Amino acid sequence: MALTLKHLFAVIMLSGAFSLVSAMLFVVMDAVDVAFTEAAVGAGVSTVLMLATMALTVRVQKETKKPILLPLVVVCLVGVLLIYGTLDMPNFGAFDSPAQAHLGSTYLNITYKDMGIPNVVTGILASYRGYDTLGETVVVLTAGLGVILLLSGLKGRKDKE
Amino acid sequence: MKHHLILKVITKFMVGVIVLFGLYVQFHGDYSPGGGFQAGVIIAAAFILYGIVMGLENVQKVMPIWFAQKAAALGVLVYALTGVFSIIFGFEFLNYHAISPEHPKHGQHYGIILVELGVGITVTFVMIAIYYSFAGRTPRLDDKEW
Amino acid sequence: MDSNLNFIFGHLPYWLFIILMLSGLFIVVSRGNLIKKIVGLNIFQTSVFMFYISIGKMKGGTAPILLDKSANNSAVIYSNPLPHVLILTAIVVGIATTALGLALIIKIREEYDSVEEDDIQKMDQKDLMKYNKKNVLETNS
Amino acid sequence: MFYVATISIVISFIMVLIRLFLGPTLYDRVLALNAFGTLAVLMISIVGFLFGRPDFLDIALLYALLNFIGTIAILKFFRYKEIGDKKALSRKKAQ
Repeated sequence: MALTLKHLFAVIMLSGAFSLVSAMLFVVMDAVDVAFTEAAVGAGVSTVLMLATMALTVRVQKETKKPILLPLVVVCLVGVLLIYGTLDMPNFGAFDSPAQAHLGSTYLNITYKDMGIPNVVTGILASYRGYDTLGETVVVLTAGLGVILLLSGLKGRKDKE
Repeated sequence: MKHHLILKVITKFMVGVIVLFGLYVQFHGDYSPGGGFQAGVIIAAAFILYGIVMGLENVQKVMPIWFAQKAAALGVLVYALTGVFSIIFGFEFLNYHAISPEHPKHGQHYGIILVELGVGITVTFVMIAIYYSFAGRTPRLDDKEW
Repeated sequence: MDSNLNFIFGHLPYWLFIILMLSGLFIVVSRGNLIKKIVGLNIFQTSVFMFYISIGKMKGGTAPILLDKSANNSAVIYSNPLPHVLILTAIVVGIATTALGLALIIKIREEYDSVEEDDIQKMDQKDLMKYNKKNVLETNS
Repeated sequence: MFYVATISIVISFIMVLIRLFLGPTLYDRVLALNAFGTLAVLMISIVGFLFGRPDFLDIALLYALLNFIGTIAILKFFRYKEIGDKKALSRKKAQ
């Protein structure tokens, strides 16, 4: 729907609704922590950031004269390839899929013995994959630094003239 | 936003509740869904709400720009120092057994709480700093499409 | 016949996520407005997250927060916690990088006075032609 | 009982979504978005009880706390055409 709407207000509101729906889908698929994150991000921050961008840029999309056929062909081709890739996969929710076999069940068994906390996701996040999380934190910090540097009032081309 | 009395009163009440909930998510994350990443976003959302309703000037009295920008780095420092701590006591980097070697289970628990605290601090202040950068900017060009 | 039906229903969630992903990709490729491109990227990103989570789902499973505190009891089935960990961090990194993209859009708007891809390309071409002409004049003289 | 509630919530989801897509004015859309958030709170709590994990209520609580921030931001932006108060500040200084 983001395709046809000209007014960017409506696009931003619909993306907020999409975030809500995806959070509910995560709850249904047992990923409670992920749903929590998506809920916090989608409800609290992302709408405000999009609106702030709109306040500094434009509100209405201009008419595009882009050809629509070539993107459609490319997208369909990618879709066919991806669906062909899923044909080998085990069914949704299967017990014997390779993803479930080794690491996940091991973590489920050893987390309580090692740390004594019931939330396995937190245990893996902070302890077993601690390096990974350190890297992710640094990425968040770097992105924040980039935003601060970009928007901290350095002069642009127009002001120099 | 000078005349919106109801919004102001409700905001003053809700900011405290949201921050409290964020702290619950932060420190109860081992037992229920939650953790540093979520708590950071929630606490930042409280400040964003205050900034929207009360004005940017007032929220920057509570949380100055320089503090938000510098505290963002503090969280990564807490995280990394937890790792360095275990190196000093002769364990691997980020091996939380170093915190209490006779009770490895307790050591792991304390380590997880420390690390989540570092993540939470970073995410909170990065989100607040991003909001300040976006909101504290005057549109330099007038928009013709209003 | 029955196995065919089983196959189709077992793979339908994956296909739905792929179609959602393609709609995000289509928005990114075919729309000129940069803010809309970011929204499309968000849709793309979220559908990839859904795909990851759907791989970790187990039929009849429940969320990986242990119910009774004793380890390795096989009475309760838990879903795979590993994709959850990967995606949980990716969402927060995703919002931070989205903010970075939006900041870039603001700078582009201040430089070019437009957020439409067509206008920006036209302006770039004009600049390039001016630059080339100047260079040619300098080398001739 | 929970199933009946789930089905009725899904139906109201669809109705709210139609209003969100078609909504002729902005206020229709804002109202629809707010109703969408409220329905999401209900849906998540019901799903939590359906799965026998009442600790999912945390997520519903989070939505109940944060959902109105987006609405307030949209309405403020529509009224004052900005998110910060920079324009108001510069106007005050100019006077």
